[in-house]
Amino acid sequence: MDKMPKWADVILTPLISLLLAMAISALVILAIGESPWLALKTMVDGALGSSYGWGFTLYYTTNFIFTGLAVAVAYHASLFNIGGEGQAMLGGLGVALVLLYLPLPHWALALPVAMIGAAVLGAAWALIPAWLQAKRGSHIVITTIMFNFIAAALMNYVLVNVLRPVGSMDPASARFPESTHLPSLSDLALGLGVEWGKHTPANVTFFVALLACLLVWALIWRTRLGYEIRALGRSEPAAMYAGISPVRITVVTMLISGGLAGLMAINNVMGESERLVLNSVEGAGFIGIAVALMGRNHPFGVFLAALLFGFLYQGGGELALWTSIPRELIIVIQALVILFTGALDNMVRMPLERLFLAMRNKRGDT
Amino acid sequence: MDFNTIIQILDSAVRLMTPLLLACLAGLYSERSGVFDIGLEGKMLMAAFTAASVAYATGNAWLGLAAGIAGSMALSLIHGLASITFMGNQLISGVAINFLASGLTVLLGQKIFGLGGRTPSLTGGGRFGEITLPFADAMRDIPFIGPIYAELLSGHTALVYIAFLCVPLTWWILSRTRFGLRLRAVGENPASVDTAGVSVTRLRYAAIAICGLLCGLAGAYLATGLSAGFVKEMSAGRGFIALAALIFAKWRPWNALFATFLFGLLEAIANRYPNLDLGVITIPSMFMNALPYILTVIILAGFVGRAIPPRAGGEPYVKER
Amino acid sequence: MAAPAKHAGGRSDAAAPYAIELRGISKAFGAVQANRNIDLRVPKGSIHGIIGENGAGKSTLMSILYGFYRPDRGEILVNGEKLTISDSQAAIRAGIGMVFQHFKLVQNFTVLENIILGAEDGALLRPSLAKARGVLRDLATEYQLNVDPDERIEELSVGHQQRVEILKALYRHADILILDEPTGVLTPAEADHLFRILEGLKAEGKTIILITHKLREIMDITDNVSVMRRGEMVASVKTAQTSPEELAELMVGRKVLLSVDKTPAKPGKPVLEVRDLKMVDDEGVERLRGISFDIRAGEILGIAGVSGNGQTQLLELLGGYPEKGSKVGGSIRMNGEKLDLTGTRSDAATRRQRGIGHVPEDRQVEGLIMDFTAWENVAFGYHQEPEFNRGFLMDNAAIRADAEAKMERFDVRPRNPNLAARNFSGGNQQKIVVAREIERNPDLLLIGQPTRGVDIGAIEFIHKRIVELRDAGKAILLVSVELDEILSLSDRVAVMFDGRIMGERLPENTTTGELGLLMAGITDTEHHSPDEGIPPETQHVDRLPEGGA
Amino acid sequence: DPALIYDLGGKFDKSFNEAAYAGAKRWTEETGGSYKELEMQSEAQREQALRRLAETGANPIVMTGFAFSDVLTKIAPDYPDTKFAIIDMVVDQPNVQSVVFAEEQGSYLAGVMAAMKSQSDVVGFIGGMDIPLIHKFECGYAQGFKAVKPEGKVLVNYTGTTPAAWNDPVKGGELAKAQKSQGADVIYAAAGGTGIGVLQAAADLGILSIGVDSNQNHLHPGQVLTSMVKRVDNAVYDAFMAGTDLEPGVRVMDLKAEGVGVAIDDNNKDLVTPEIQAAVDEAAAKIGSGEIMVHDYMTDSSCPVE
Ligand SMILES: Nc1ncnc2c1ncn2[C@@H]1O[C@H](COP(=O)(O)OP(=O)(O)OP(=O)(O)O)[C@@H](O)[C@H]1O
Ligand SMILES: Nc1ncnc2c1ncn2[C@@H]1O[C@H](COP(=O)(O)OP(=O)(O)OP(=O)(O)O)[C@@H](O)[C@H]1O
Ligand SMILES: [Mg+2]
Ligand SMILES: [Mg+2]
Repeated sequence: MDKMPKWADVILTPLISLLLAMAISALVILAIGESPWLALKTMVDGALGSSYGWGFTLYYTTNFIFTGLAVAVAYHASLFNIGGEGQAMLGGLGVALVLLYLPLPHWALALPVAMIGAAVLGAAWALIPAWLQAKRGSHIVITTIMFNFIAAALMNYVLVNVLRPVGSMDPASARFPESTHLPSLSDLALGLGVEWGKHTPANVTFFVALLACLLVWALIWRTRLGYEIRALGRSEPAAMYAGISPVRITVVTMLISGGLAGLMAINNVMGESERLVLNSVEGAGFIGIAVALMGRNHPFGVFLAALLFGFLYQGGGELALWTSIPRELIIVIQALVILFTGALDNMVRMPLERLFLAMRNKRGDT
Repeated sequence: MDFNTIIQILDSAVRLMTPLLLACLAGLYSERSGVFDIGLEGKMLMAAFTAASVAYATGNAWLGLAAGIAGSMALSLIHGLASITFMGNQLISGVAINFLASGLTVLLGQKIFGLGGRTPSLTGGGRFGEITLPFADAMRDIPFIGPIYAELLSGHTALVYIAFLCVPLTWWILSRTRFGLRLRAVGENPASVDTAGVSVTRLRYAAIAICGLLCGLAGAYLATGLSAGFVKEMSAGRGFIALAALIFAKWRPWNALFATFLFGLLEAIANRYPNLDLGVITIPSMFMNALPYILTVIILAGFVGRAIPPRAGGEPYVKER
Repeated sequence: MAAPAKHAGGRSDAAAPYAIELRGISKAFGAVQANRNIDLRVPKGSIHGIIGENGAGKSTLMSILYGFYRPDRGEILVNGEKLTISDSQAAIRAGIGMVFQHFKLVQNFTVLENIILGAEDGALLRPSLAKARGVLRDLATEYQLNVDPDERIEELSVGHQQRVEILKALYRHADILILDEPTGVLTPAEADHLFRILEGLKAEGKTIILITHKLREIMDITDNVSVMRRGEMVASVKTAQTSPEELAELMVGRKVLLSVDKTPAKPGKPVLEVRDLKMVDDEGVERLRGISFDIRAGEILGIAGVSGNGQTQLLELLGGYPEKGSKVGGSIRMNGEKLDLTGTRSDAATRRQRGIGHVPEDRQVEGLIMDFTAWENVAFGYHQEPEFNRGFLMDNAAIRADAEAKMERFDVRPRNPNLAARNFSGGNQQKIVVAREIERNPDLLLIGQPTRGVDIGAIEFIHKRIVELRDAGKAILLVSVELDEILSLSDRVAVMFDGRIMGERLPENTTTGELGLLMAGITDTEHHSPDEGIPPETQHVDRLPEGGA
Repeated sequence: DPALIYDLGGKFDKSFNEAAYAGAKRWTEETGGSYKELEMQSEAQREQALRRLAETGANPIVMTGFAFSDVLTKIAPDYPDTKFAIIDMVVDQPNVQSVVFAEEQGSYLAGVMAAMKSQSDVVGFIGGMDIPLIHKFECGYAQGFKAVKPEGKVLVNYTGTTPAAWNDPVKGGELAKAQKSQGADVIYAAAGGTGIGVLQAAADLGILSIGVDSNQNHLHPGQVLTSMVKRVDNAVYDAFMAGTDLEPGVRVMDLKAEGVGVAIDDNNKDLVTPEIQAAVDEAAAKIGSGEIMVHDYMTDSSCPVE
C-alpha cells in the first residue's frame, strides 16, 4: 500500500519543491540588490509570455530532451553516461559531414539522412566506453568523462583544419546547402496561416524529440530489449540467470544512448546554426544529466524536466540580456531547482507522507 | 630527454597533481563512507573563490585557506543534508552543487569586486609562498641528488607538502584507527554499523566534512598557491579528473597518489611537448592536449581491472520504506 | 485470531522479573501495520521461540527490541526495568544481542574487524584487535565457536558467518540473545551444533529468543513459544504443553500437513545425462571434479551437501550461466541430445528453450528482479517466448493475465500482480519463482533450496507441487541443505562433497547419520584422510560425530 | 541609442570584450549618452539579440567577435535602416561596417621587443585555443622575433580545446613555467583569463611577459614587457561617435590607423631601452610604409616562419 496518493507524489511534491527553490532564489536576488519580482516577470515573459519566447524555450527543450533521454536510457541499465556532451559533439560532426558532402535536394530527405549521420557518430563515440565497460570493466564514468575531452580536441582539430572554409577566421564549417535547412516551427505555423514565433530557432526537430520520447518509452517498457535493459540494470546475476547477456545489453544500451545524444545535433547544428561551430553543444550534455535525474529517467519526466530547463535557460537568457542581473544568477537558480526538486525532494515528501497518513488514519477511525 | 628536463617535468607534474590529489582524497573519504560525490568540482571552485576573496581582504593566505575550507564545507553540508538527512539522490545533489558553485562564485564576485567574477590579484602574504627546504641551495650542485632535492622536492608551497602528507595520513586513518574502520564499514554495509550501535548519519557527516576540508585545500591551492586570485570557472574540470582518478585508484589512498601523479605527469609532458614531431607526422596540439585523457583510457583498458566501488555507495541508508 | 494470548511462564511465584517484557508494542511501516499491540514476556534463563508466517512481524518485533526500529507505541522492560531503546547502542548497553536474519556483516572485513566494529576500546585499532583476538580465543574454546579471526567474511560459509554474528553479540557481553531464523542457512549438523551452543548459553543463565519456521526445532529446544499472525501475538504457550500440529494451526489458521505425501516413483527414460562434468572457476579453483549422474523422467534426484561443495556451480552450469571466466569440461545430454557447454548457444535462454526450468538457490539475487512487479517477474527468463510477445513489442496484457493465473494457482499473497517483488514476503517470493518455473512444465526442473526461509504453510504447498510435477513424468534435480527435505522428497539421494559425488542412496535405505558422513567427505568404501581437500567450513563436522547420529 | 553586444566570453573577459566595454564607457563619459549592452548567453541567442536590438531602434549596433558574422550576414538586409559594426570579421553588407585588426602587425612589434630583450634567444607564446585567430597573433610575433634573431626560437603552447582553455590561469602559469624551463625569458600570452596566470607566473619566475588586447602592463609593473593592444575600444568608441552615420565597408585597424600597437607607459618604461624604442619605431615605420610586409596567417593558414 502506498503512503500517499500518486498525484501527491508526482505533482504536489515537485510543485512545493519548486516553490521552495523559487523562494530561495528570490532571497539570492534580493541579496545581490535586485528585484525578485522583476526577475520572475522577465523570465516568465521572456520564456513563456509570447510565441517568441516559446520558440526559444522549445528550442532549448529539444536539446535537453535528447541529452536527457540519452542519460535516462543508459541509467536503466545502471550505466551512468556522463559522455552526452562528447557524443552530441560527434553527432554534430555527423550532421555536418552528411550535409556538406552528400547532395540532398530537400530537407525531408536531408533530415532522415542527417539523423542517421548524427546517431551513428554519437553512438560510435559511446561504443568504446561501452565496450571497455562490458569487456574490461573499465568504469564508464571515467571513460565517458575522458571521451568528452577527447571529443573537444577532435572537434577543435576537425573544424580548424578540415571543415573550415579557407580564409575564414571562424573555426566553423561552411554553411549547409539551402536545400537542407529545416523548417522552423514558425514556418510550419505560417503554413497553417498562423503567425507564431517568428525568427526563433525551434524547428521540426522538436517533433522528432517528442517522437523520441515516445519511442524511448516504448523501448524501455514495451520491448524485450527494454525489459532486458531494465533487468540488467537492477541485477546482473539475475540477468545472467535469465539468459540476458550483460555484454550485449551494455553495448546496445550505450549505442542507443550515444545515438540519442548525437541526435541533438539535428536541432542545434542542422536546425539552428545551419553549420557546425566550435562548442556547439554548450553544456547541454551536462544539463541532460540533471534533466534525466530530475525526470526520474522516465521519458515523460525527461520531457517535463527538459521543458523546465528550457524555460530556465530561455528565461534566464532574457534576464541576462535585458536586465542588469548577471547571467550567472540563472545558473544559481538552476542549481536550486535541481537541488530542491531532485535531491532535497524528501524534505517535502516526508512531511507530506505523514500528513496523508494521518488523514487516512483519521478517516479510518471514524 | 636529459636529466634536467625530467626533473622539470616531474616538478611540474607535482604542482599539477596537487589539486587533483587533494580533491581525489576528498572524494575518497566521502565515497568510502558511501556518499558518492560528483560535486568535487563545485566545492573546489567555491573554495578557490572564498580563499581568494578572504586572502585579498586580509592579505593573509592562511586566513584565505580557512575561508576556502569554510566555503567548501558549506557545500558539503548541503550535500549531506540532501544525501544523508533527506536520503536524496547523491548524483543529483552533486550536479546541483556544481551548478551552484559555478553561479554563486561569479555572482558574489561580481557583487563584491565588480570585476566580472574575478578577484583582484593577490600579492605578498595573500599568496602561499614557496618553501625552500633546508640546505636546498647548498645541495643544488651535488650531481643527481642535488637537483632532485633542490628542484623537485624543495620549492613548493606549504599546501603541496600538506597534500602529500595527506596520503599516508589517510592510509593510516583508514586502516589503523577506529574512525577509519567505521568509515570503511559504513560505506560497505551501513546496517552493520547501525546494529553495532554507531550512528550512520554522524559517520557520514564526518566523512563529508573531511571531504569538504580537503576540497577546500584543493581550491585554496588553485587560487592562492598556483595562481594569484580567482578567475571564474578556474577549476576547469579538475574535479572531474579527480573523480576519474579516484575510480582509477579503486578508492585507495596510495593508489590515489599514483593515479593523480599519472594525470599530472601526462599533462606536464603534454605541456612540454605541445607538438610532438614523429618524423612522418606532427601530432597537432589539440591531440597533445587530449593526450592525458587518451592515455588514461588506454591504461584503464589495458592494465587496470574492474574497480569495485564501496558496496553501499550511492545509496542513502533507508531503514523503513 | 480471537484466541486470547495465554501467557506461558507467567508464574506469579517468580520473584525474578522477566528478562524481557514487551507491553503493547505497535509499529507501522507507512500503511502496513507490522506489529499491533504486542505483549511478550520472556523469563530469564529460558529459550523462547517465536513462530509465524512470512511477514507476520517477527523480525520487526525483534528489531524493535534491538533498537533498530523505533516502536510507535508500547514499552520495553529489560530485567524489570523500563528502558527507552532508541538505538542499538542502548540495546547493547542493556545486554541485548541480535543475530539478524540477513547478517549485518561487512563482507570485505576480517572476522576480527567485524567483531570489534562499534565496540573498539579507544581511537586506535591495534589494542582493540589484540584484545579481541584473545577474547575470541577464549570464546572459541568455551562455546566451540571456531572461526579464523583473520579470514574475510566473504570467504566464509554462511554457517561461519553466523558464528561471527554470535561472537559479536557475546563479545559485547550479551545476556539476552535474539536469533532471527538462524537455521535457515545451516546444515543439520551445523544447526545441531548451534543448538548445543544455545543450550550452553542458557545453562549460563543467558536468555535466548529464537525465531524459526521449523517446528521441530521449537519442540526440541525451546521452553516457551509465542505465535504471531498478521502483526499480532495470537498465543504464547509452554512448549511442553503443545504439539507441532497445534502450533502449525495457530500459525496458519488452518490444518497443515507436515509430511510429504507421495507414491513411489515410476521412472521412465533418462532425461538428463551428465558425464564427467568439470569446472574451474575464474581464480583457478576446481569447483566440479568430474560429476556424472542421470535423472529419468518421473523421478526426483536429491543432492545433499554442505553449501559450498559445488552444488551452486552445478546448478548454474546446468542452468546455462556458469561464473564469468570459468572453464568447463565434460558433457551434458538432455533428452539424448548433447548440450553446448560453451559459446552463445550455452546460455540460460537456450537451456530454457531446451525445456530446463530452474528455481535458483538465491531467489532475491538471481530468481527475481526485486524492483520489478510480480507480473514482470512471472515472465522473467521467458520474456522471449512468443506467447508473451506481439511482434516487436511485449504483450503486457498477456503476461499480466498469465501472472494473475499463476498467482491464483499458487496462492501468492497478496494477489496483486502490480506489487514489486520486494514487497512480498520471502515465502511468497519463492512461490512466484516456483510458479513461474513449474507452470512451464519443463522436462527438467532444477530447483535449489526450494523452501529456505519459507513458512510451513508455503513449504507444504511447494513440496506438493514438486511431487505433482514428478508425477507428470518430469525429471527433477533438487538441491537442498535440508536433509529432511531431501529425504522426504527425493527418489534417489546423491551427496556432493568438494566437487564430487560421494555416493548415492535410496532415501528409504539411509539415515541422516549416513548422509552426514558422506557430506563430510567420508565414504564407507574409502576412508581417505579428511585433511586433504576438505573445505574449512566442513571441518567442524568431523569433531562433532553426534551431529548426525 | 547605440548598442553593444559582447560575445560569449562576457564583458569582463580581461580581453577584447573588456576592451570594447572600455570604449563604450569612454563614449558615455565624454558624451553623457547612454547605450544598450548585451552579453551573449548561447549560440542560439545571437540572432535573437540582434533582431531585438534592431527592432527596439538601437543604432548603430556594434558586436564583438567573428562568431556573429554568419548571423549578421543573414539579418542585416532585414534592417536596412540600422547600421551594424562587427569586429574581427568582414561582412559584406551595405549597412555593415567590418572592423578588422592587423593583430599580426602589433604582434610583430611585440616580437621585436621580445627578441631584443631576450638573453637566451628563446621566447614563448601561449595561446588560448588552437584556432586561426590566435595563430594570427602567434605568426606576427614569430615574424618580429625572427626578424631580429633569425636563429632564435619561439616556443608555442595552446592551453586547451574546451571553453575552459580561456579561464585556466593555473594551466597558464604551468605552461609559463614549462617554457621558462626550456629557456624562454619573454612570454607572450594571448589566452584571455588564462593569460593572467601566465603574466603572474612570469612575474614570479622573474622573467618578462607580454600582455594582449588591453594594456596589461599595470598588472605587474616592471615585469610586463609590454602589451599588444588591440584598440577595440577605439573601434567601438568611433562607431558610437559616428552614430547613424557609421560608414559601411571594411575598416582596417592596423598599425598606421593605431588600431594595434605596443603599449609603453609608466609601468614598463624602465624596461624599454632607447634601442628597443628605436627598433620598434623603425619597424612600425617600415610596416606603415609597406617596406616590411607582415604576413597574415589568415590569408593562407600558414606562417612563413616557424
Ligand atoms: N523495513 C521495512 N519497511 C517497510 N515495511 C516493512 C519493513 N520491514 C517489514 N515490513 C513490513 O512489515 C511486515 C512484517 O515484516 P517482518 O519482517 O517483521 O516479518 P517476519 O515475520 O519476520 O517474516 P519472515 O518470516 O518472512 O521473516 C511485512 O509484511 C512487511 O510488509
Ligand atoms: N524495506 C522493505 N520494504 C518493504 N518491505 C520490506 C522491506 N524489508 C523487508 N520487507 C518485507 O518484510 C518481510 C520480511 O522480510 P525479511 O527481510 O525478513 O525477509 P524474508 O521475507 O523473510 O525473506 P527470506 O525468507 O529470504 O529471508 C517481507 O514481507 C519483506 O518483503
Ligand atoms: Mg523475518
Ligand atoms: Mg524469512
